[in-house]
Amino acid sequence: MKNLMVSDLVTDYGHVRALDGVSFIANSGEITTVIGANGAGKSTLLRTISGLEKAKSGTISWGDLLITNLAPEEIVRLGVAHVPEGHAVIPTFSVLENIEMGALFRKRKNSTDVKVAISEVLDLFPRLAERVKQSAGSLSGGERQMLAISRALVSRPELLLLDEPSLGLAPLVVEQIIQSINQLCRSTGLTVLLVEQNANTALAVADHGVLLALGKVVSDQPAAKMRADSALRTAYLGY
Amino acid sequence: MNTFISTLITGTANGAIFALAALGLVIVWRGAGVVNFAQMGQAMFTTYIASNLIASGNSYWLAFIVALISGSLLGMIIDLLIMRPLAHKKSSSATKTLAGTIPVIASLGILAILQALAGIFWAGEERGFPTPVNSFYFKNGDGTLPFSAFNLFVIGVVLIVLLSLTYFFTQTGAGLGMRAAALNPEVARLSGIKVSRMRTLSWAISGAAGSLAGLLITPSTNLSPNTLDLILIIAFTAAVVGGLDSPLGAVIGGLILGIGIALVTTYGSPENVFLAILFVLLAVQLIRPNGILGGKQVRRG
Amino acid sequence: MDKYKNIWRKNLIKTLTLGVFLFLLSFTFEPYNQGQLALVLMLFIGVLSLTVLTGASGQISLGQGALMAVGGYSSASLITHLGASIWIGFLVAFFATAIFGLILGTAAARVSGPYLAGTTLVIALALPSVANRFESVLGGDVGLIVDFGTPPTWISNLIEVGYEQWQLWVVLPVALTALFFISNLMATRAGRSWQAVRDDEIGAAVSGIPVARTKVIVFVVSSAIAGLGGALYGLRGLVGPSVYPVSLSLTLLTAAILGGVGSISGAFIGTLIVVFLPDLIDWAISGLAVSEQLSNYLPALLTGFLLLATIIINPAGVMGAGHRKKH
Amino acid sequence: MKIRGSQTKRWVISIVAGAVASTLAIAPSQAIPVRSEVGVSATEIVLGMQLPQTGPASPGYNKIDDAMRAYFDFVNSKGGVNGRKIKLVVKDDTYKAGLTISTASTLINKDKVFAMVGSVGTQTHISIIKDINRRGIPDLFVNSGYSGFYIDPKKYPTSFAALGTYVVESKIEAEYLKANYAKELAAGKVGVLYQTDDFGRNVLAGFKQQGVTFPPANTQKFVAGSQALGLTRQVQALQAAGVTLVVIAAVANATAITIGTAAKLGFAPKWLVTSVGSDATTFKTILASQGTSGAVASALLTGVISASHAPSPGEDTDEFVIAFKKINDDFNVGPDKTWDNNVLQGMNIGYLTTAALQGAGKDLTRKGLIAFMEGKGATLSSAALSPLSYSSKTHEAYNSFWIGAYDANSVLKPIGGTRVLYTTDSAAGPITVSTYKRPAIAADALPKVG
Repeated sequence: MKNLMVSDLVTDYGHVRALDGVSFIANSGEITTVIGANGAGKSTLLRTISGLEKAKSGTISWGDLLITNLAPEEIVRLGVAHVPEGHAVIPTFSVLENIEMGALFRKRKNSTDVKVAISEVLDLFPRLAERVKQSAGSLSGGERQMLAISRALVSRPELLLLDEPSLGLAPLVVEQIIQSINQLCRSTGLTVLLVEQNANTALAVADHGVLLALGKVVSDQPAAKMRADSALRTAYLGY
Repeated sequence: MNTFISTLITGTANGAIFALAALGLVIVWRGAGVVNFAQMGQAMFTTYIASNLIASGNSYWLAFIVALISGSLLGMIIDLLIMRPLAHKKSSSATKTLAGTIPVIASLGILAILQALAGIFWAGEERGFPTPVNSFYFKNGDGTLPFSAFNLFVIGVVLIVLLSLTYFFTQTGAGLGMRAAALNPEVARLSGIKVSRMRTLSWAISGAAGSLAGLLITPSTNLSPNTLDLILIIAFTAAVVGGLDSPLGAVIGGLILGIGIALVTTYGSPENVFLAILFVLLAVQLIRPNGILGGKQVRRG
Repeated sequence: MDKYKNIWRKNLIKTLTLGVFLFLLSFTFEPYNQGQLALVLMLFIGVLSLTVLTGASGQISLGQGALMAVGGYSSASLITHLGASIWIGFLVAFFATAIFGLILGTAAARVSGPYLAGTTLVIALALPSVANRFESVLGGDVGLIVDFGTPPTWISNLIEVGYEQWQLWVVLPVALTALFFISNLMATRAGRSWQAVRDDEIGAAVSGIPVARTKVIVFVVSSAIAGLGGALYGLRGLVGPSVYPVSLSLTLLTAAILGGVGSISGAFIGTLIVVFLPDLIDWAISGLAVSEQLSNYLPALLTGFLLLATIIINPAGVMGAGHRKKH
Repeated sequence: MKIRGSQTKRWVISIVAGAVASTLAIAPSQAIPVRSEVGVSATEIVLGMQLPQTGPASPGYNKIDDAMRAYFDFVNSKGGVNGRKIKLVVKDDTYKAGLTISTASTLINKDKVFAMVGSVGTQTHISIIKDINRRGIPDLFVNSGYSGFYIDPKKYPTSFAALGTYVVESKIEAEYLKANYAKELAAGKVGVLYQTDDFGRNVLAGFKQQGVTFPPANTQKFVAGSQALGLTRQVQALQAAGVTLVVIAAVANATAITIGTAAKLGFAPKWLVTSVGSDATTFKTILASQGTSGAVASALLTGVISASHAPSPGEDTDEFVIAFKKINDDFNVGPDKTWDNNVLQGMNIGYLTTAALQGAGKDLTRKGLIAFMEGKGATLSSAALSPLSYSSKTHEAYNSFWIGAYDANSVLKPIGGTRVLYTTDSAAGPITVSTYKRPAIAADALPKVG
């Protein structure tokens, strides 16, 4: 049972304090969603966990490992995969190359498992399977998001950090992606930390919710409870 | 012999070497986002090493291999000592606007240092440099054919280098990783690719390619600390003509430059060569800013 | 508007103070240092042209020496063939190079970063070969012999003026004018909008600044200043291809980088460094048993190391140290 | 307000820095006491020289200063000239005129040289010759064959040549072609490869003066400094034009590239190489390190026609060559002192300079030196086989050349066995056979004047 535990995390983004003492736990095998208004520090939180930003103080532990301020390429080797905001794929690469990229670091030792992992994600997202040779630049927004998630999944993560997968996508596509994640989590025991601005969608699938405002945790409770808390929603999410 | 044909062949033979130098530039640009103005300085330096080995009685091929190895080592040293610290510094300092050009300035500094060191170590004297195969043109009865075994060797080497690079970049994991690291370092790092290591690798490969160009061009230019300056300018133009991010484009650009220079020399005037280079460079950038084979969005700057 | 007037006045006072200071200082100098100071001021104008370009557009040029050549040739051919006075030569150099910069800038506005660096390097290499094409006017590779001439009689009757001193006296007002012009430009609305384009092209476009035109204007101003510097530089004795080689462009760049990119006072300090470095090296190694080979290459070696050190330790240069504290 | 304050502060810093830097630069030069003549004391004569010691134009030439210094050190070891030791201050101008102006200023104003001597380079010297002359500083033995410096002493009263001019040499070479290759000339079988600068153009002018012109198809050129791009096309064009004799007016490395390329192309015309480009050592060094065996390189050079005003450095029996070689061995401390044309030339300038300083007398002044050069300079002897033509009408040096061909040992030998010296001027003057006989070198290898 590996939990993600964040304690008193402080991160500066440029001259701005983006995270100001954030603490929470994401339980193993659950979907934890981090919600909050624009600029609340959600993305910075994920970027700090995956090593893209340096934490000023505080700790991040993953299971019994302390991963604070490790390099991203080390953290991904420990089973933490990050899908950054904005359908992060390499447009000039083919779909297959984008997926393979995520498993490069395992290829030498586990080349058979890499093949299995690739066919698994192609099963998960059949629309990508039809387009493996196409360049990623020619995909639709939703397909790119699937591709970005696939890239992360072939690294066989135990913790998936998902940053705004719904950004700029049609509601139908969002639903489809979120459901795939949900299914994956329930069937394989993958731990998911999902950052979303669209709180309703996120809380609908999540087990647990963490609400950020101006870099601080203002609420940390089961998702169902948070969904029901209309006062909280009015105060921090504006609806 | 038909003047036009012999012009084309001479141009192709030179163009193949320009192509190698341009390839070196393209690899570092793709791999590390740096236009390396020191490249031919590095090549000059390693060719001096080879020249000294040959002068002290070693075989050409030993010198050849040592030069290629020292070329890649020199590339790695430059990355580890200078370019990597610069890349780490980029985001933090107040010189955001110069971000694309700071490595250029650094490479000019490196060029100055390498040329000065070569002068200090090996005096400023000019030497020749041997070819591994006969550079006398093939005999054809009383006359000669317009090419030599060395010309064929050069063209063959360039083809082999191009093919192996294409294979490396498209078919191997390290090649994929290098391309990813260049195109989107953040996604690459999140994918577990050690981006800094990939950059160092591209410096090493480019250093070897540059060294190879130096070994092949110096038989016709001779060797002194400055003789390869012109080659850099031609290689840069060739790389831009081909699209700075395309190895195949670099080769085509090199051939265009080689043949173009030969044509201008034969049918125009040698005095117009530099103006012609400038004209081609400006024309390509205005008409096809990403070069003949360049991708659309890779242009950074 | 009032604010700008204030800046103008301050810049005028500063420029005049510097001018009077250098003028008075020149009397305490031996001819050698008068000549060196004149050289500093000429190159300073060239470095200023780079400062404008870099400070206002974030671009570097490796071909500023070629623009100086345009200025040098246009003034020298006028002086040689039409017997014009050097002052007319300066004016013509300024405008001729501005026009040249307009053509070049129109092409270069689409080019940036390392592309611009490489392109300008090719320009620096190719341009001198034009002199060979128009030998009758531009003197071929021999060039055009011009100089600062002698002071007019109303001055030489008053006071004995050495050659170097006269050189300095001609250069000083021109350099100060260029300095005054540039420091105002950078402070006024035009300069600010340039910097806006530099920092954020899209943002600048959104706020109504014509980005492409602004880039061309920056190039024109930078070229005109370089041309002025080139005209002065040529008067040291010769306007010819080997007076404006690629290495001149690199020297200007080195000075601009060492002093601090985009900083006017940094440009001055950087120029002082590149001009006096050989003297300093001579002084430092005199008395040491340094082999000829080493001493020959020492200036180039040291310049390379200084450039690298500046770039690595503090990319903003000598004056940039002050810059950073402001943040 | 704060920003402005800090700007002002930076202004002050830069002004102060400027003052400090300048003072620093003055400090060493203030120590020099005032003398009757600049650069001359009871014990020392300071001479200045500039040349490309580094950079693309430096190979070969960068040995001249070391040879000169070696000769001066030899003279100093024998007590100097009139009790004064000769000190040579050398500045590297990398063959860039912008730098030449600065280094000249350093030599004149800081090192306070008495005279300039042996400066190398046409383009670079043009940039300073007016200034040097205006100051009345003797500008002796300039290493350039550009006649514009010397033919009008009113224009440049202090500048004197060290070489025969390009025009004189090429006139004599043209005459040789007319006498020996008339058939080829008439059939349009003579071609030329020249570099597009004053040197190449002056050579063409000299040939034209004697009525030798080249058909356009036989005329090939290259931009000086761009030989790194190869000269294959030019050589192929000459080959295609079917020429049987090629005149090369190019610097030594380009000449080596040309002849080497022709060999590879199977093109073997007769070569006539102007003296600037015909240094056997440079030629062989370049070709040998190209992997061409020494024997092949010698074979390529064998039969190449050239002209000289001096003995070939390979003439082991020449008394000047013997003496200079020994001095070179004993005194040259330069990085590369391999005996060749450049070293011979440097030694010869050292010898001539010593002679001129002797001739100008104990009471050494700039005016006196120039007066001596104009009045008695033509009586000086040197290693050269040609007389000197210094006078108040011209400041050209050697006016006579002999034509030779390289033998199998890379020594330039007179064609036909007997050395015939031809004399002419840089204008339209006729070419005559000279009867000059070079005076012998003194046993102590020092010049004897007066």
